[in-house]
Amino acid sequence: MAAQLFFNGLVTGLLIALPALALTIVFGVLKFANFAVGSMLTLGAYAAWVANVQLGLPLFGAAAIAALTVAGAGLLADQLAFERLRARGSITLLVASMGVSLVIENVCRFFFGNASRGFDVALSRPIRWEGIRINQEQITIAITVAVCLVLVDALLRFTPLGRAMRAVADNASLAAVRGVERRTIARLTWVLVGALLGLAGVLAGLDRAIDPLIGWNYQIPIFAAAILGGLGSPLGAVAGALVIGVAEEMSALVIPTNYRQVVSFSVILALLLFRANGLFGAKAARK
Amino acid sequence: MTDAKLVMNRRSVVAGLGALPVAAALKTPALAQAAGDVPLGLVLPFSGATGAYGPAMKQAAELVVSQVNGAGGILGGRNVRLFIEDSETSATASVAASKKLLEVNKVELVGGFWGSPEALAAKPVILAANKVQMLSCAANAVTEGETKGLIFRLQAKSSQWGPAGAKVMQKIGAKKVTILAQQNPFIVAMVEPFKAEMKKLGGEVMDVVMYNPDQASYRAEVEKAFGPEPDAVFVLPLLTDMVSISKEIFRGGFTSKVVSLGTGADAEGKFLQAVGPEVAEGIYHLQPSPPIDSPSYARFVKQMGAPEGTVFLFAGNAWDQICITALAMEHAKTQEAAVWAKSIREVCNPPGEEVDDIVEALKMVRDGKKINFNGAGCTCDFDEKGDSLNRSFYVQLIKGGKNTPFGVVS
Amino acid sequence: MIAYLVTIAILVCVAALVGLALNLQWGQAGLVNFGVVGFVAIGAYAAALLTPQVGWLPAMIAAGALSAALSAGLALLSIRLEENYLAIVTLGFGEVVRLVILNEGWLTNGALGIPDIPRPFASLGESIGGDAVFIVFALGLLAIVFLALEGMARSPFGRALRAIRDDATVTSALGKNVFLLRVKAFAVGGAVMGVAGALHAYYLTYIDPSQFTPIVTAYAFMAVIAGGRGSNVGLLVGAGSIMALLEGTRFLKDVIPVIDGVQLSALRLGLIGAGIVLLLILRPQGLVPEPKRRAADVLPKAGGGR
Amino acid sequence: MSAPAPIAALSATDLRAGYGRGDDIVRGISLDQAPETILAVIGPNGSGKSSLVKTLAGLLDIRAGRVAVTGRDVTRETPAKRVAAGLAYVPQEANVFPNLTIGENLKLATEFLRGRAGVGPEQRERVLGLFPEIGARLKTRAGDLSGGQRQMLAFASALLANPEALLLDEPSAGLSPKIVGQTMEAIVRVRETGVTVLLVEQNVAAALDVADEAVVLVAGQVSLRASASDMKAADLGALFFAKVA
Amino acid sequence: MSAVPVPLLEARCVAKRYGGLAALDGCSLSLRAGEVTGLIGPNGAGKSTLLNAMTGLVRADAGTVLLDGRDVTALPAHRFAALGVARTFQIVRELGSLTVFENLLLAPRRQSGEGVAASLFARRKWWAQESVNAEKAKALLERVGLFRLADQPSGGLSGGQKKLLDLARALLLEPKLILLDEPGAGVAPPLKIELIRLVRELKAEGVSFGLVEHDMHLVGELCDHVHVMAEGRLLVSGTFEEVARDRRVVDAYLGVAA
Repeated sequence: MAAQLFFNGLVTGLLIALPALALTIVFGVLKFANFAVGSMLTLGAYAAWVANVQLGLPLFGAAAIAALTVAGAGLLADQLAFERLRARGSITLLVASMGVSLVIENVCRFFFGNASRGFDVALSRPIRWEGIRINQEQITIAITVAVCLVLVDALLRFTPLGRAMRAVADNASLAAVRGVERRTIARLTWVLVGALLGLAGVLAGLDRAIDPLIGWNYQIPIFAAAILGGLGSPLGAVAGALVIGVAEEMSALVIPTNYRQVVSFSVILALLLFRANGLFGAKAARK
Repeated sequence: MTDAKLVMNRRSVVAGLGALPVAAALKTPALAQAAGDVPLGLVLPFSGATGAYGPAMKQAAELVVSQVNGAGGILGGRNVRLFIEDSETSATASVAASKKLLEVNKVELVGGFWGSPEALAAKPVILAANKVQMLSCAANAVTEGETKGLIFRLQAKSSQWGPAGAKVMQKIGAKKVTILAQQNPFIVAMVEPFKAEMKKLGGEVMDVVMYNPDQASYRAEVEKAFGPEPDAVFVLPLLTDMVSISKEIFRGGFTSKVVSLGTGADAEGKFLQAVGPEVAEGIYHLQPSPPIDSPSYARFVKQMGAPEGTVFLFAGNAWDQICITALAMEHAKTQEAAVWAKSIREVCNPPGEEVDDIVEALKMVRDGKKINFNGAGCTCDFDEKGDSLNRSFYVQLIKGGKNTPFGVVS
Repeated sequence: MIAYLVTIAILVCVAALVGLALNLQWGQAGLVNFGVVGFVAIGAYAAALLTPQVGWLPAMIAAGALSAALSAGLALLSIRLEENYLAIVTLGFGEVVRLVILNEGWLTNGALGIPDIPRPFASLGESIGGDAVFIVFALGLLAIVFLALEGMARSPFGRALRAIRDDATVTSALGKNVFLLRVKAFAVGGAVMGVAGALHAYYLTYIDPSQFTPIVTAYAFMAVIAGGRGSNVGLLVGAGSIMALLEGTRFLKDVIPVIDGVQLSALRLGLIGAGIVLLLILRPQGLVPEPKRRAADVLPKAGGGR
Repeated sequence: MSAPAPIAALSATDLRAGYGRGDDIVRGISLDQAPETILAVIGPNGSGKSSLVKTLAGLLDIRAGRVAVTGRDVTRETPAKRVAAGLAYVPQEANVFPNLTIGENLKLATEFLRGRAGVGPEQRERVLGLFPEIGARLKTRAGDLSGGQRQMLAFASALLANPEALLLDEPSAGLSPKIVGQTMEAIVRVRETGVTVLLVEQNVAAALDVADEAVVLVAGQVSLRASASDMKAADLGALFFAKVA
Repeated sequence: MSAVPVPLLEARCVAKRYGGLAALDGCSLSLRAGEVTGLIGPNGAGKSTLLNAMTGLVRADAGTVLLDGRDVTALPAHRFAALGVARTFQIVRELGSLTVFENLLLAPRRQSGEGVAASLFARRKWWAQESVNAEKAKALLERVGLFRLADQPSGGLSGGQKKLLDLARALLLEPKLILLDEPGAGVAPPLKIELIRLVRELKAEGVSFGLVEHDMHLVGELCDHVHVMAEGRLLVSGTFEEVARDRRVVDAYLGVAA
C-alpha cells in the first residue's frame, strides 16, 4: 500500500508540476504570484473538452487547442489587465490576478454550466508491476509532463526566448538595454505559461472530472509546490511538485484522509517559517 | 400583524437604506408582476458544488406550470407564476433568495431546496412569513423542531437512505464492506444508520473513509477504501466527485463491488454521460423510488425530453412540489399558505381516487372528489412532520452503458 | 419589499464589517489577507457554540477575542513574509479553518452545521417582527465597529499603520515597532472579522462549513478596492455597492428570460472579478479618499480638537 | 568619414529628465561628441552623471530635449530600440545577468537586435578578441565571475551590438585599482575599434588618462568642457573640495 | 585613566559583506558628543552601509556598535529612536500618502495613541499629546519653511523640501544625535544655506550630528571633524582642512590611491 501510495503521489506530483512551473515562471519574469493559475487550468480543460467531445478531435489535437486557447487567454489577460498595472507593484497584480481568476472561472461556468464532464477517451484497466498498479492515464500524464518539462527546460536554456525570459527575470532594465523588449517578453511568457496551463488542464481533466472548480482545487498544492521549489526556480517547482504530490498521497497512511488537504498548507507554513527560501532560493521575507 | 411589522420596519430602516442603490434597482421587477397571478417560488442550485442539479428541476417545474396554466390555471382561472432563484449552493445566498421571493414576489410557496444547509438556513425565514417550505433535501434536521405544519419533504430522509443501502449490500451478498463518503450533511447522516442496519443484517463495516468535497484527487481515499479488498464499498458521493472516484476505481482495477447513491452514480443520466459505459459498468446505485412503472412517470420522462428509463430524482420532486401546491390551493380555494398547507394531506394521502395527471387531478378537486395524488418523484404521502411516507428505494445496476433495474428495497 | 431590503441591509452590515476589517489590515496597514473567510468562520462558530451557554454578548466578545487571538498567532508566524507569500499562507489558513470545522464534528457538528442559533433579543424580535429588531442590532453593531475603526484610523495608531504601508524602514527608523504594529493590525482586523462572523451566525441562525468559501474573501477585497484603500467611509459605500450589484442582478433574469440560472450566477461572479480588475486600473484610489488629519484640526489655537 | 561637418556620433540637446514626479535631475544638458572619441563625464556625486547616461540609454523619462545617435533621433525610442539604433549602454554594477552563463550573456546581447547591421559572427570574433578571458569560459555562470571579469563581460555584451556609441556608467566602481587599470585599457581598445565612448567616471584620474575630452557636471548641468589634458592640469581637488557650491 | 570622553556613537571593526563584495571591511570610527562629524569618501566606500549598521537597519557580520558605551549592535532599528538616535535617508523616503503635517506628527516617541486600546479609550490623553506635538511640529515646520504646505500630501514635495521634511521629522524624535545621509544631494543652493543654518542652530542647542555627504561645501561649513572612508575602511580622520590637504584623500577620490 505504501509503495502504491508513493507511486500515486508521483503521479499527483506530475499533475501539479506543470501549473507549478507556470506559476514560478510568471513569478520569475513578471514578479507576482498569479492567483489565476487554477482558473487558467480550468479553461484549458474545457477548451480540450470542446475540441474532443464536441468537435470530435482526438485528445492530442484537443490538447493543442487547449494550449492555444489558454495561451490566448493569457495574452488577453496581460493586454487588458496586467500590462496596465505593471508599474503598480506586485500586490496590485496579485489582487488583479484574483479578479482575473474569477472572470475566467465564470466564463467557463457561463458556457458549460456546472455539470461534470469527461473526455471521450476509453479508460483502461491498470498494468500490474511489482504489485503496483499503473494505468494508462498515469503513463500518458507522466510522458506528457516529462516531455513538457524537457521542452520547457530546453526552451529556457537554449532558445533566444528562454534566455530573454531568464534575463528579464534576472534584471529587467539591463535586459531592456540589451535590446530585449520587456513588453514582448511579458506577452511571450503568458503564451508559454498559458500553453503549460492548457496542457495541465487536459491532464487534470483526464485524471478526474472537469468542472468549473477543477483548477481551484489544485490551487494550494500548486502554490505549495512552487514555494517549496523557491518561487522563480523552474527546476525547483518540478521538484517541489513531486514532493508535495508524494506528501499528500502518503499522508493517508498517518492522518485521516479528510485532513489530506492540510498537508500542502503545512508544508508551505513550515517551509516559510524555518527556511524562508524554499528548496532553491528566492527570498520570502520582507525587506 | 403583517402591517405592524412593516410599519416598524419602515420606521427603523428606511433611513439606513436611503442611500442603497438597491432600492432603485428593485422598482421594475415589482411592476412586472401581473395582477391576479398566483406566485410560487423555488430556490434551486445553479452554481457552486451542487449547481449541476438545478437546471432539470427548473425545467420540470416550468413544465407543470405551463400545463396548469394551459388548462385554465387555478382558483378560478388565475395563472400560476413561477419565480426561481439561485441558491448558489450557499446558505447565505438562499436566505437572501428566499427573502426576495417572499417579500418582492410575494410567493406562497418557497420550494426547491436541493441542499440541506440551504433549507436549514431558509427555514426560519419562511416560517416567520408563514409560508410553505417544500424540500428536496435529506438532512433529518429540517423537519425536526418547529415546523408550524408548513414544511413538506418530498425526498427520503438521510436516516432512511442508510438502512436501504445496507439492504442492498445484503442483496448482493456483501458481508465485509467499507464506506467511502463525502463530508456533507446529506451523506454524513446516513453513515450511522447504515452501520447499524449492517450489523443487524450480520455484516461488518470495516472502515469509514471520509473525504472533503472539492479535492484535487481522490486517489488516496480510493486506495484506502478499496485496498483491503472488501466485498463491497458503499460509495457516498455527489456527482462531481463520483465521476473522479469511479474513474479511479476503474483504473485502479479494484474488484470490490460498488454500491452508490443515485445522487452521484446516476444524477439523471449525467454520470453515465460523464464517464462512459465502461467505467460505470457494475456500479449499483439506489435512490428513493419514483413511481417508475406508472404511465405518468413515463409521460414525465418523455416531457422532460429524456431517454426512456431515465430515473429522475430531483426533477420529479420539483414537479411534485408545484403539483401539490396547485392541488392544495384548489382544494382550499385560497392562496393563503397557512390554509392550503392543511389541504396537502387531503389531496395527497390516501384514501381517495388515485390520480397522477395534474390537469386531471385539478379537475377532480374542482369537482369535489377526494383524490390521492401520486407524483413523478414519489407517491406524495406525508406524515405529521411533513416527511414523505412509503419511501421505497429503487436499486439499479449499470450494465452495458445503461441503468438496469435491480430491485426495490424498503 | 421592505423586509427584503432589510435582509439585504443586514447582509450589507455583515459584508461591511468584514470589509472594514480587511480595510484595516490591507487598506491601511498594507497587509494582504486572503484568509478573511477563515476568521469570519471562527467567529461564527464561536458565537454559535457559546451563545446557548453564556448568552449572546459574552459569546460575541469571545468570538471576536478568539478570532483576534488566532489572527495574531498567524501574524506572529507569518507577518514577516513578503506579500506574495503572506497571501498564500493566509489563503491556506482559511482553507484549513474550513477543513477543521468540516471534520471536527464533535465540536462543530461537521457538515451538518449548527441549526437554531439563538438570536440576540429574540423575544423582543418575536413581539415586533424578527428582522426589525435585528437590523437595529446589526446597524448598531456596524456603527460601533465603524466608529471604533474610524477612531483608530484617525489616531496615532492608524497613522503609524499608514506610515508602515508607505515605507516600513523609515517608520522603524522613526522608532515605531513595525512588527508589533503589524501584528496588532492583524489582530484587530481578526477581531472584527470574528464579530462579523457572529452577526452572520445570528442572522442566519444556522451555519455550516459551506457558507465559508473563499468567495467571501473576494467580496471583501472588492469592497475595499471599490471603496478606496484606507477609507472606512469608502468601504461602506463599497460594501453597499457590491451587495447592490449581487442582489440587483437577481432581478436581471426576471427581466431577461434568456439567461438561465447558472449563467446568471456566472455572470454575477464574473462581474465581481472584472470589477476588481477594472477598479484597480481605472480608479486605484477608490471612490472615497483616505482621511487626512489637517494641521488645523489638531492645533489648539486653530479652534481645538474635533 | 565624410570630411566637412562630421555628424556627431552622439548628441544631446537641452536634455531634461527626472524620476517619477520628482524634480529634474538632468537640467538642460547639451552635448555633441565627435565619432571615435572618448568623452569623460566627471563631477561630484549627485551631480547627475548617472542620470545623464540613464537618460541617454532610455531608462529615465525625457521631459524635454532630444537625443540622437549618428544623426538619428531616438528621443522617443524604448531602450531596446536605442540599442538597435547603435547606442549601447553598460550600467553601473548590475551589468550582467548573474544566472546566465557567459555564453548566454553574449548571445542575448545580439539576438533581439532586429535590423542591426554587423552583429554577426565576425563582430563576435572581434569582440572576443578584445576580451580573450571571456571567450575562454563561455560555460561559467556570470554570477560566479569576479568584479573585473564581470566588467569585461558587460563591455563585451554591449559591444556585440556593434554600437556607434557606447555609454559606460562608472566602470571602475567597486573594482580594485589594478583592475581599474585593465578596465581603462579595455576602453581604449574599444575606441580603437571605431566606437565612440561616453565614460561617466568617479575615478577622475583614470578617466582623464584615457579620455580625449571631458565635461564636468554640476547640479545636472555642464559647468566645464575641455580637452582631457587641459582638465588634468586644472586643480581637480578643487572640483571635489570646492567650498563654493 | 584616559581623559578622552566616551564617544557618543562608535563603530568597532564593523564588517559587512553583500554576496562576495565587502561593503565594510573592519571599519572603526566614532562620533563625539556635541560635534558635527562628517563621513566622506568616494562612492562605494561603505558610508551608507556603515550608517545603516550604526542605526540597526543592517545587521553587521562582525564588529560592535556602541552608543554611549553601551553595545547596541543587535538592537532592532526602532529601538534607536528611543535611545536618542535619529536618522534621515539618502533618497528621501517620505511617507507619501501622509500629509506633511502627518509625517511630523508620526514621529514623536511614546505616543500613547499608538496602542490599540489607548487609541480608542484614552482619547483625551493622546489628544493632549497630539496637541503638544502639533505645536512642536508647527514650530518646526515654520522653522524649515514648510508650514504653508502642512496639509499637502508629502509625496508632492520637491526633492529639497523632502530633505527638510525628513530632517524636521527626525527632530521631533528629540534626539541627541542625528545621522544625516547626504542631506545636500539634490537640494537647491538656497535650501542648502537653510540647511546649514538649521544644523548650526541645532548644534548650539546641544544636538550632535553625523553627516554622510558629498557636497564638500556643506561638509566644510558644518563639520568639526571628518572621517574619510575608502574601500570599507577608515582612511583618514581630522578637521576638514586637514583632510582636504591630505594627499591620500585626494588620491582616494581621484582614483590614484593605494
